[in-house]
Amino acid sequence: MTEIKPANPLEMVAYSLAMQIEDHQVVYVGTGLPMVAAILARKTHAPNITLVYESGAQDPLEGGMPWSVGGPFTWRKSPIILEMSYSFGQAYNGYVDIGFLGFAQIDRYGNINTHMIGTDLLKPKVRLTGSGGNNDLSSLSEKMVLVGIQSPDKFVEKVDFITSVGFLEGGDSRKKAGLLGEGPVAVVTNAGVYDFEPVSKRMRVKSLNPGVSLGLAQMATGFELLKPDGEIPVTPAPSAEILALLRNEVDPLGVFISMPGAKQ
Amino acid sequence: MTEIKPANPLEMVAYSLAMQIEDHQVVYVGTGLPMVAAILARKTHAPNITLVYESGAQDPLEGGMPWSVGGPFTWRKSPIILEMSYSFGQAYNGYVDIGFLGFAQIDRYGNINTHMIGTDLLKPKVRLTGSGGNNDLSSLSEKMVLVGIQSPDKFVEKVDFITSVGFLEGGDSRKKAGLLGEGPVAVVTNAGVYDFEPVSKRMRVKSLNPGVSLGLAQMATGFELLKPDGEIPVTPAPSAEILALLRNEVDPLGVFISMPGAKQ
Amino acid sequence: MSAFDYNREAVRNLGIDDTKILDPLVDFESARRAHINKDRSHRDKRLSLGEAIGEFVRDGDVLTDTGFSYVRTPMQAYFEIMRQGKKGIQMIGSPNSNQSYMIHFGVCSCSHNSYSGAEMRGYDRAYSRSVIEGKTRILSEWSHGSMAQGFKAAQLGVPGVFSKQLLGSDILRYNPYTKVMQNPMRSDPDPAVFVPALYPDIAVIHVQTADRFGNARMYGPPINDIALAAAARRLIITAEEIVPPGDIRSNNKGVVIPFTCVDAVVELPYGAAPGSMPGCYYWSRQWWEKLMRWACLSDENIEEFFEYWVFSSRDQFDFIEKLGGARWIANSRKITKAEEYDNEDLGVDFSYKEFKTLETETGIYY
Amino acid sequence: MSAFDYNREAVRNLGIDDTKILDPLVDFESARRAHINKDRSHRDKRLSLGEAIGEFVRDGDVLTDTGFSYVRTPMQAYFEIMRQGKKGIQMIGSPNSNQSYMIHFGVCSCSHNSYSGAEMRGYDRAYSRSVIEGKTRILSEWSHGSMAQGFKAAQLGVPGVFSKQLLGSDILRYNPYTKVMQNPMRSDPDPAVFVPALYPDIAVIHVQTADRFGNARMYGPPINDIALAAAARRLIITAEEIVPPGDIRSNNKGVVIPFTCVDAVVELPYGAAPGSMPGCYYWSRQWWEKLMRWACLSDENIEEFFEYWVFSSRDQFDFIEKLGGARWIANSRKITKAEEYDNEDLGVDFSYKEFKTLETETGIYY
Repeated sequence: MTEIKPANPLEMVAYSLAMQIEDHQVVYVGTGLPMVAAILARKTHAPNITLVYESGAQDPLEGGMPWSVGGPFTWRKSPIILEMSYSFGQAYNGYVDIGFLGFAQIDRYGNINTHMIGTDLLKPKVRLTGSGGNNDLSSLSEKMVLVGIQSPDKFVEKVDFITSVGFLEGGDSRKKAGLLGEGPVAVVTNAGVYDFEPVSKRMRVKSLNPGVSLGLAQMATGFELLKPDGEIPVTPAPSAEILALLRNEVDPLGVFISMPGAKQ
Repeated sequence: MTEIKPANPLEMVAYSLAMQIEDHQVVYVGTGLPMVAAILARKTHAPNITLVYESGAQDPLEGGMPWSVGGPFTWRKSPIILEMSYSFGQAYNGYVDIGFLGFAQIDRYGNINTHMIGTDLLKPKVRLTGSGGNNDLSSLSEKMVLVGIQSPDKFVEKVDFITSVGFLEGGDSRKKAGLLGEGPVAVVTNAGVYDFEPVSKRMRVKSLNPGVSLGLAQMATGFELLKPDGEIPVTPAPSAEILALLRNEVDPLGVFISMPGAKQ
Repeated sequence: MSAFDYNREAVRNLGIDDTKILDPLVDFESARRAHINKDRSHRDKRLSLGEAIGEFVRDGDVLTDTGFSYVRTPMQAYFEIMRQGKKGIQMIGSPNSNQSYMIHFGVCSCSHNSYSGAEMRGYDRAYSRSVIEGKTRILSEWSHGSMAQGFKAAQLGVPGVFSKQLLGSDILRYNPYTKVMQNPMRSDPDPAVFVPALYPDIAVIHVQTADRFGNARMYGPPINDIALAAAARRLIITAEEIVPPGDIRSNNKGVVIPFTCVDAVVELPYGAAPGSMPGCYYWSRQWWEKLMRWACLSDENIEEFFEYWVFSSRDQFDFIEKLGGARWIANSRKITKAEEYDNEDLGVDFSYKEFKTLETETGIYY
Repeated sequence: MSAFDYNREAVRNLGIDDTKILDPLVDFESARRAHINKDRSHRDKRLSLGEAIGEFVRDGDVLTDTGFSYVRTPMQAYFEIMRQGKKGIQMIGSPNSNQSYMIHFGVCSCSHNSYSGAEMRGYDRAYSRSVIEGKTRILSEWSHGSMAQGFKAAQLGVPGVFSKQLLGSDILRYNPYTKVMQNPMRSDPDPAVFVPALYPDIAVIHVQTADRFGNARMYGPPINDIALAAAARRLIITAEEIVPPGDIRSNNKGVVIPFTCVDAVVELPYGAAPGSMPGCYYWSRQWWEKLMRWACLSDENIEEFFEYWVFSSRDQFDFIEKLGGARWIANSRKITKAEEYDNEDLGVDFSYKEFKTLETETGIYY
C-alpha cells in the first residue's frame, strides 16, 4: 500500500463518529458529518445498520452521499418513506437507537444552540438556522451523540439559546423536565471525544485526538472540562484502508471532509 | 308502465332519506338503510355526490350494494382510502356535508342509544353493538340525519344510554357541551319525517308518511311530538320509476328494503 | 399506587377495584422499552403460525382486533389462538367484533369496546349474552374515532390528544382513560376530551405481501393497522405471500409497515378467510350469516359451529377445504376482483342464499 | 379580546402588542368554515399559475413552505407569488427555507420558524440579515417535529396534542402557541407541551400527477404535505402532469390528496425546478450554491440574482431555458433516476463544480 496522508481533523471527526455506531442499530442521521459517519460505518464495521432521516426516508439501499437529507440517496428504494411527524414519532416510540446532532454552541451539560449568536432573538448578532429536527431528536432519542468544531466561542459557559436540551442543569434535571432517553452519550469534535460524568452530568474528556493535549483541549473550551481517572486515552485514528474508503468512496467530492480553504 | 306495488315502509324510509341528500354533497354513509339511500340518490337526483365511509373508503366508482362498509364496493377504484382516524378527521375539518346515523333508541332531543337496553351497562337486558362511528359523526358532522324504526320502545322519554348526542337537553346545551355542527336536521322513520324546533330543539313533525295520522305517529312515540304550524304535509312517496330502480338495481337482493317476514 | 390517573367516575361505574388491570394499555414506558429491546437486524423472522402465536401471544395480553371486523382481519391467527387455548386476554379494537366467539371459549375475558357486531346482521347475541352473564368484563367504552385517535397518538409519538368526540355522551362515564378538559388554546369555554396514546401488548396484522424481515405491504382499507403496528409491544405479520425484499423496495408505493416493528412473519395464504382479503378473496358470506344468525343464538350452537370449523381444523387449508377448496378460491377471487373492478363485472352474480347446515350442500360456501 | 389563550411569556419575549396577528394559524372555526364552503363537485379546477396565485394567495396570508426546502417544493409558484408582488405574508414550514429571498422582496414579513437554511451550505446569510434588520418579524419558533405535530393534529381533527418535544428549551419562550402542562394520564409529575392544531391560510403543493378535480398523487417524501392539504383554508395543486381521473383511480397505491381539499389545479411541468422532483429531475445544485454562497451575501447580489432568474422570466419555461433547456432536462432526469436506482447508475457522474457567474458557461446548470 502506498503512503497516504494522515487523517485531517474533519476526517478524524467522521471516523470517531462512525465508531459510535454499532452494527444492526437504527441510526437517525442529520446532514453533514453524521451522514459521512453513517455511510462510513455502513461500509466498514456496521454493514447492517438501518439509516433513518428527518425527511422520513428510511432504510435506503446503499448509495452515494446525499446532497440533502431529502435527496434520493436517503430513500433509495426504501421500503417505506414516513411523513415527518411519524419519522420523529419512531424516535419517541423507541424504534431508534442513536441520533446524531450538530451544534453551533454547546455548554458543559451538552445543551445545544443552533438558533443564534447574540442575546436577543429579535436582534441577534447572527441568526442561524433554528432547530430543524435537532430539538426533537434531543428530546426523544434513547442515546444521542453531539458533533461540532471545538473552540472557546463554541464550547461556552452558557449557550446563547437552548435549542436542544442535553442535561439542562445537570443531575436529574433533564429527566425532571420531562424529556426521554439517556441524553447525550458522547461529544465528538476535532479535538477529541467527550462523555458526561454520570452524577453531575458535566462534560468529561474521554479521549483526545492524536497530537491534542489536555491543555490544548481546555484552551479550546469556555468551561472547565472534567478529566477521567488515570491516563487519558488517544482517540483511535482511522487505518489507511478506512481513510482511502472515506476519501474515495464515502465523500469523493470532499464536501464534508475537506478542510475549509484546502478544497479545490 | 305496468302496475307496481306501492312503497313498503322500509322503501319509504330509504326514499325519504335519499331526499335529504343534495347533489354535489359529501355524504358520510353508515351501514344499512343509509347505504341504500345514498346509492339511490346517486342513481337519481344526486349523481355527483361523493360517498365516504368510516372504513376510510372514499369516492368509489358506482357499483352495487356493499355487503359491509369495509367492502370493495365502498372503495371501488377510489382515488384514496383514508385510515380510520383521518376519515373522522375529515368530518371534524368540515369536508363532510351530511352524515346518516341509525339508532336503537332516540329521545325528544335526538340523543341516540346504540349501546344497550337496560339500566346497567355491566348487566343490561340486551347488549347492543356500542358506538362504532355513531358518536363520532354525531359529534363532528355539520348536519346529520337520524334514521330508525318508530315505536314507543324506540322513541323514548329517556334513552337507556346516550351513545351519541343530538341536542342533549335542548336549547344551546349541545353547543355548550363543546360539540360541533348544527346537530340533527332530520329524523326519518317508517312513520314520517321530523325536524327539531329551532329554540327548544324538541322533535317536531315535519311530514307524515301516506296513511299515517298524527295520532298514529304519537301513539308510536314515548314523548310528546311537537306539531308544525298549519296542515301537516304528507311525505312525498317515490314514483314507480324510482321504486323499480330501488328494487331492481339498488337492493335487488332485498337485504334492507324487504319487510321482515316478507323476504324469501 | 398506580402511576396513572384514571377517570374516577368511570372506574366506579365499571366496578373496577384494582386499576392495575387498566395499566398496560397506557403504559408508554413499558411499550418504549419493549420497542427499544427489539432486534433491529435484517434477519429472517419467518415462523409457523403455531410458533408465532405460541411465542408472542400471552395469557392476559391486551390483543387488538385488526382489519375491519371481517375485512383483512387475521381470522386464521385468531383461530390458532383459540386452538392453543390462550386465556384472560383483554380484547380491543375499532371494530372489536371478533372478541365475541373468543369470549365464549374463555380466550378473552375483558373488553375495550367501540363496536362489536356484524353491521346489518343485527347485534351480536353471543356477545350480548356474554356481557349479561359476566363472561367478559367491560374495561372501557369508546367510539371508533376516539379509539382510533388513541392508537394514532401512539404512532405519532405523543402522550395524548384532545378530541371533540364523546362530549356529552354516556361513553365518557364508562371510559377510565378519558377526561373532559378545557381546550388550552382558547380563553372562552371550549370543552375537549383528553384521549391518551394506547399501547396494546400484541397485534396480529394480515397483509397481502411481506418480506422475510417483516416489511409488510397492504392494499385496501388500512383502518387502524398502521398505527397499531407502531404502538403494539409485539407484532406478528401474517401474509398471503412472502416476497423477496427487493420486491417491496421496487414496489413501495402503497401502505408499508416497517420491519423494525415486526417480531415474526408468518406465510399464511388464506389467513383472512372466511373474511375478505382485498385483491385475493371475498367473504364467505354464508359462513358469517350462519355465525351471526345461528351459531351466536345459543351456547350449544356456537360450540358445534367452532368445533366443526376451528377445533377440528388443523390449519387454514383444512378450513378452506370445508369452504369448498379450489372452487371456493377461484369463485371468491373472481367476486372480490369484480367488485373492486379489477375483473370484468358484467354478468357476475353477487347473490347468495342463507345457509342451512354446517356442511356444504352446493359444495361451496358462498 | 382574542378568543385565544397565548403563552404570555412568549408574547412578551416576541414583542407582540396585538395578538390578533397570531390568530389565523389556530383559528379552527374559520378553517372549518372555509372547508365547508368549498365547492364539492367533481369539476374541472384547472387554472393557469397566474390565475391560481392571483385568486387564492392574498396579502397577509399565512403561507406554508411545502416539500422539503428544495425537494418537491413549488418553487415556480413561489416565483409567481414574487412576480405578482404579494405582500405581508406570514411564512410557516418545516423547513421554512424559502421565506429567505421572499422576505428580501417584501413578499413575506412574518416568520413561524423551525428551520431556515440549506443544510451543509451553512446558515442563510440573507435570512440572518433580514432578522437583524427587522425585515421579518418572528411570530413563533418551533422544532420540525413539534410543528409537524401541529399540522398533523389539524389533519387528525383534534384541537391539539401533548408533545414531549421542546421541554426545557428556549424555543418554548418564543412560541406563543405552546404551553407546558401535566400529562393528564399520569399521577406522578410528567410535563408535556400542548401543541395546538395549526391551520395555514394557503398551501401550494407540487406533485407528480393530479387529475382535473384535484386528486393529487405524490411520490417521494411527503414531509408534512398530506397534513397541510387537509389543514389549509385554501389549496393549490401544481402538477408535473394532469392525468385522466381514471389514472388516479387505477393507480391509487401511493400518497393521494383528495380532491375535496383542492381549490385549483395547475398543470406546471418543472414546477419544482430548480429544486429536485423525485422521478422527474434533480436539483440544479449550482443554482442553489450560487444562491446560498453568493446571492445571499448582499442585497445587491440577491437583487441581481432574482432579477435574472425570476423577474425577467415569464414562466418556468424561460427559467428552464436559462438552466440549459432540453440538455438540462435530460441530464437532471438521468441523475435523479440513477440516484433513485430507477436508472442504471454505473458510470453516472454526480459531481459538479461551484458556479461562477449568473449565466451558464457549460450550457447547463448542473
